Amino acid sequence: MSTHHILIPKVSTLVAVWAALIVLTGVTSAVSYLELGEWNIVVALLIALTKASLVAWVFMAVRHSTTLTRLFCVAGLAWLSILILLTYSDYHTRDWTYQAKPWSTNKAAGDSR
Amino acid sequence: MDASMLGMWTFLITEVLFFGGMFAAYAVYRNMYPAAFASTSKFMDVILGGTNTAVLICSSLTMVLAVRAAQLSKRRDLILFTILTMIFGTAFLVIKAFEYHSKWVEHLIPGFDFQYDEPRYQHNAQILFFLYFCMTGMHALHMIVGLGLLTYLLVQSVRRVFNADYFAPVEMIGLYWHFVDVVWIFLFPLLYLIGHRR
Amino acid sequence: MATIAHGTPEIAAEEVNYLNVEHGWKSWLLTTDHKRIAFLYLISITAMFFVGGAMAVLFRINLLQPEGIFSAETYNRLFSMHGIVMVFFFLVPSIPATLANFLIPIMVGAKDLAFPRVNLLSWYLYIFGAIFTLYAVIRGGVDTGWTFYAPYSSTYSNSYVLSAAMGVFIAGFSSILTGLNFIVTVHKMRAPGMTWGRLPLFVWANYGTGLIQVLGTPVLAITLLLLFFERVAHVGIFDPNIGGDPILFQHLFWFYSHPAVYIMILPGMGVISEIVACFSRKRVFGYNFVAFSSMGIAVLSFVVWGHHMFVTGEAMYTSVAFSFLSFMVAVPSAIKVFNWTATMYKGSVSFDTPMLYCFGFIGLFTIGGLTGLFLAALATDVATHGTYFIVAHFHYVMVGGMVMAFLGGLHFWWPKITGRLYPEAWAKFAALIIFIGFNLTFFPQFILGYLGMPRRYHAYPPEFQALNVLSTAGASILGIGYLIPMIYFVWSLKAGPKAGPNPWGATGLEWEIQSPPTTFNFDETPTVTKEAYDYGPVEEIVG
Amino acid sequence: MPASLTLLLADLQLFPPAASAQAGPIDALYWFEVIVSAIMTAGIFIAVIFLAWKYRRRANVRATQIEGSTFLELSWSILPFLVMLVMFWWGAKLFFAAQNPPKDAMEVFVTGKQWMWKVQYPDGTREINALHVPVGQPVKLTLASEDVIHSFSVPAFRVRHDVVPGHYDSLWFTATKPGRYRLYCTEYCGNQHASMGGWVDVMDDREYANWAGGGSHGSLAEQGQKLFEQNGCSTCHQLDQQGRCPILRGVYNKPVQLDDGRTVTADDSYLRESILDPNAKVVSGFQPNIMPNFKGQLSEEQVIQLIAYVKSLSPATPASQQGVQQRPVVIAPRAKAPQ
Repeated sequence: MSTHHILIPKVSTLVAVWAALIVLTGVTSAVSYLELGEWNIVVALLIALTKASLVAWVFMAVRHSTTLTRLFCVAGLAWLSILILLTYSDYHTRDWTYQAKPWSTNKAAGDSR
Repeated sequence: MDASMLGMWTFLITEVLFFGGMFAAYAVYRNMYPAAFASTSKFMDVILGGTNTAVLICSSLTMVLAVRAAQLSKRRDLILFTILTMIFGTAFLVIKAFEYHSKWVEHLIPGFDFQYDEPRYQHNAQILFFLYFCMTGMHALHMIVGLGLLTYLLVQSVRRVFNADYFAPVEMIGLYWHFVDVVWIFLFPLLYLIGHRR
Repeated sequence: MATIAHGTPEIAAEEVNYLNVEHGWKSWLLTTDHKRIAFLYLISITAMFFVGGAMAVLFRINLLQPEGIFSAETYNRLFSMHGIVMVFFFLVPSIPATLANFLIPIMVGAKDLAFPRVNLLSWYLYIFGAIFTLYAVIRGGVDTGWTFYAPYSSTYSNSYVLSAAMGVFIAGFSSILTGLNFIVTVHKMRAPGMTWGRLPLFVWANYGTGLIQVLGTPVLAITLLLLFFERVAHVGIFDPNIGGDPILFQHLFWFYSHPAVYIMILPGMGVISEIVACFSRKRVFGYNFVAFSSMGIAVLSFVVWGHHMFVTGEAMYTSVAFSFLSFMVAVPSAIKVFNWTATMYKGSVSFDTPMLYCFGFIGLFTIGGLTGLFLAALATDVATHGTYFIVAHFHYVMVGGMVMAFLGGLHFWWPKITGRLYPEAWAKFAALIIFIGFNLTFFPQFILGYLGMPRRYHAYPPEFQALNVLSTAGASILGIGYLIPMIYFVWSLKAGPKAGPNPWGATGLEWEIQSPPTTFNFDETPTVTKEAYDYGPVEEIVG
Repeated sequence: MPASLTLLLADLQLFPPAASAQAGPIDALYWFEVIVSAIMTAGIFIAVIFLAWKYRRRANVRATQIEGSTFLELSWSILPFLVMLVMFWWGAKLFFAAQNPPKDAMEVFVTGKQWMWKVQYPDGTREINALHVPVGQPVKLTLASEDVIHSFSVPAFRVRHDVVPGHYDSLWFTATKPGRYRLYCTEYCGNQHASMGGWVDVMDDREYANWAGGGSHGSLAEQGQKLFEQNGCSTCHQLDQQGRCPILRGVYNKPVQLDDGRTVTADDSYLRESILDPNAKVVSGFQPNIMPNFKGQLSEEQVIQLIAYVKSLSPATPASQQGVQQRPVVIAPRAKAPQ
């Protein structure tokens, strides 16, 4: 049975991860009050990704698990990215084709999305 | 790792893509209507949302401690941490219910009673609120299912079913619970922290 | 292949097997035996196949006349329900839920699937979904096409969209559970010695299918749920009038529904690998390539969905990427076709019924696959999109491919499933009739398609009549072709001659146990010591 | 029966007429694909039949077990893929060309509505389920939908584009052969989907000049101007002095700075959105919520008229894109089809 291979986590590790998650929650809330433009979402997602990885790695015991489990985790993420990125690519590149050339090259036109 | 754990992981991948459909919709519409999406942040209570995030993280901690207790055959701890996890889970749902109630009061129920204070964003903000209710609603549904599973866990641990030789169900329910936590970890910044607040 | 103690003597008047071990409806409806559940599925999907087929016959009759025979409303509901029933309630569960459900545990040397009760739950979900959908049929049908495109389905259609969508939603979870069960079973339940490299290719194919079911179906589920809310409450998620984007629906829908065509065809490819090996008495040529091409298909199938949207206004660069990826996915399919053909080289080929279906599959799938290239290429897709060319293409793959493989597999394993043989002459006759009827039905549609006849038209310009009459004539032959096996299979259940454990002289764990198998398949867990398709020592190892 | 059979066969067609400049190149690719497919199909059929017969089961002859051949596997993976790459490149090249209408294309506006196609010409002529185009002149169709997704298809031209509600789509072609060709809706759009079709008439220049008599209600831009005044647009959008709303003169196809910092080009799609949902993208320096929503007030056809009027206020746009001008083809018909 599975008991033979189980590595029992230390309480101190678990509490440390919990503390890190709480701190990161505070950080992500605080950062959202800063004006970072496009970077707000990037930072928020990076923090969320870190938190999720912590939960998966320690709480869900991926760190002690088999390659197969890790493969499944990666597959889940990979397919989620396929879904979101390929869908998003359509919306993001639509303008590339159809945008008419502006008559005057004023400064604002340069960063048109 | 036994079959049931692999089954749980496979199920969680399915869940990732189930929520993934909504995340994809979110990505598309946020890209399409950035201003309207940002304008909704004044209706999102960061304090309540943040508190709920913390509550869920605490519940994850107690959950993983419950799994640990089962692995060590510590029945009392198992029961204690299971109850604590259920308390945190219930607290989350109660806070969520308060949030839903305030949305109701503020006429922010898409499709039924949606009156946005900025008419220019009436339609586009409705899409965000629809996604908000869909995502948090689905999440809450998963929480409720999780609470049901925890109740089963509690009954079984009172009956001394689990010990160091048999705790797979505790681990499986733990995985599920953590996954629900992970979903919320993404929902919190995406739904509550969109706009620049000052 | 394996060391199995055959305890039961052959002379026993009535062997105990999974069919006669218990009696009464309760023993069937509450069973957790994968073989009984497979049988329940077989009955259910056959029923759905004839429901969907009857609709096809009706609308083909309508198309005899350019102006149509039925009203537009009736026709639209017929083709929509035909699509929904056939895709979600026949093709998707067809091989996985019946043959694979029956065979995978036996092939890997297990007593049952990893989660027998989940398996039963999946059948109940299927039935529950089917009831919702059939409710929609009885109340008057759905007229959205099987694709449920918004905003027509969410706002404009006044048919029973909600009920049908709910039915598909529920049936989706049945499919997810089947896939999940297969994945875990293949990983965790293999008998000692059954390494990945010794798995029958049918198992590989269904493993790949399981991946697609698990990864793709939830997206369909959430899409239909969003559509459901859109239709009930008009929240704007897909409605362009209030800011939604109907193209998003198509993205989410095809993220599942393109891989779904591989849910339908991959298990069929697995069946063909088994049949071609058995009736050539030969190991499948290039086992590794065929196995990995299944996995390749499973992965690549998820990155090609945009080729359904080349003319919707999808971004040009995205379309180009999707076009390229669509050509990529053709490679593993081509590998399989070449390898099956090469398997016969220096073989000992016999022409039993399953092999006839196998020939039919290879030929028709080749045509179906190659016409897919026309649709992967951007310019010719624009010229053929939404016409009968598409209809012909996917029927060549789905009916010419999948249904041929399903029938081939059913004939191949029927002796194992029921312990009885079917009448060989009738079976060969039916296979021939189906092949002829199929080509007569669908080949004219390629021509109609490039001529520009749009699909889903209840009336059409008179110049298309000759080809449509031809197609309808073919459909009636095809319909008869499908009824013949139905009749002799039912007959053979009672009166067919006893088959014995291995009527074909095939290799594989399933042929080493009695027919029909006992409830737990094996008296003791087999130990596998030989490779798959061990029809003799390998004499030539090239490359 | 034989009589009806002859009738059936009299109409029998096997290949569609090729009546546009695009049709030839697309047919060439199509035939390339047909030939490749035919060769591959024939190869597989012959191989299957040959191998099955040659190695049919005989007494005392056993099969030779062969593991496989990496060389063969690789060659029959890579070689077909190379052929497919040719198809990919060829198809993409034609597709790119189909995305970029020539600058001097004549513009026609097509609105799909359950279950008809409404066609508007720059000179104000309107038709239903019929499209008249001159031979040899590139024509760009701007496609709009009032309700569900439709798809505009003319098989003889090998063109097709979905008409998705909520934004404009477009396609273009150059007709090369005078005649009548069918047009269809090829995206299922409800009950009478099958009757949502009509005819494209390709006419030579003289015929076309005769047909194009001009609209009785003035050009498209003039109709738009009328709407502009009737709906009170002119009270805020003044022509020469800044009112509460932006000046529309010269704005067409120019970049516009929005109040959220983004920049968009004031093309047809932006103008349409700004008429129907003016608060979606407000020009920087102007207040939102001043202009009323015209969604539901104006039909897609009227929106097209208004856009034609706005375009006519920007004289720098290429002649063919202006609504006020005469039908350009009458003035300068092309001698030869491009491409």
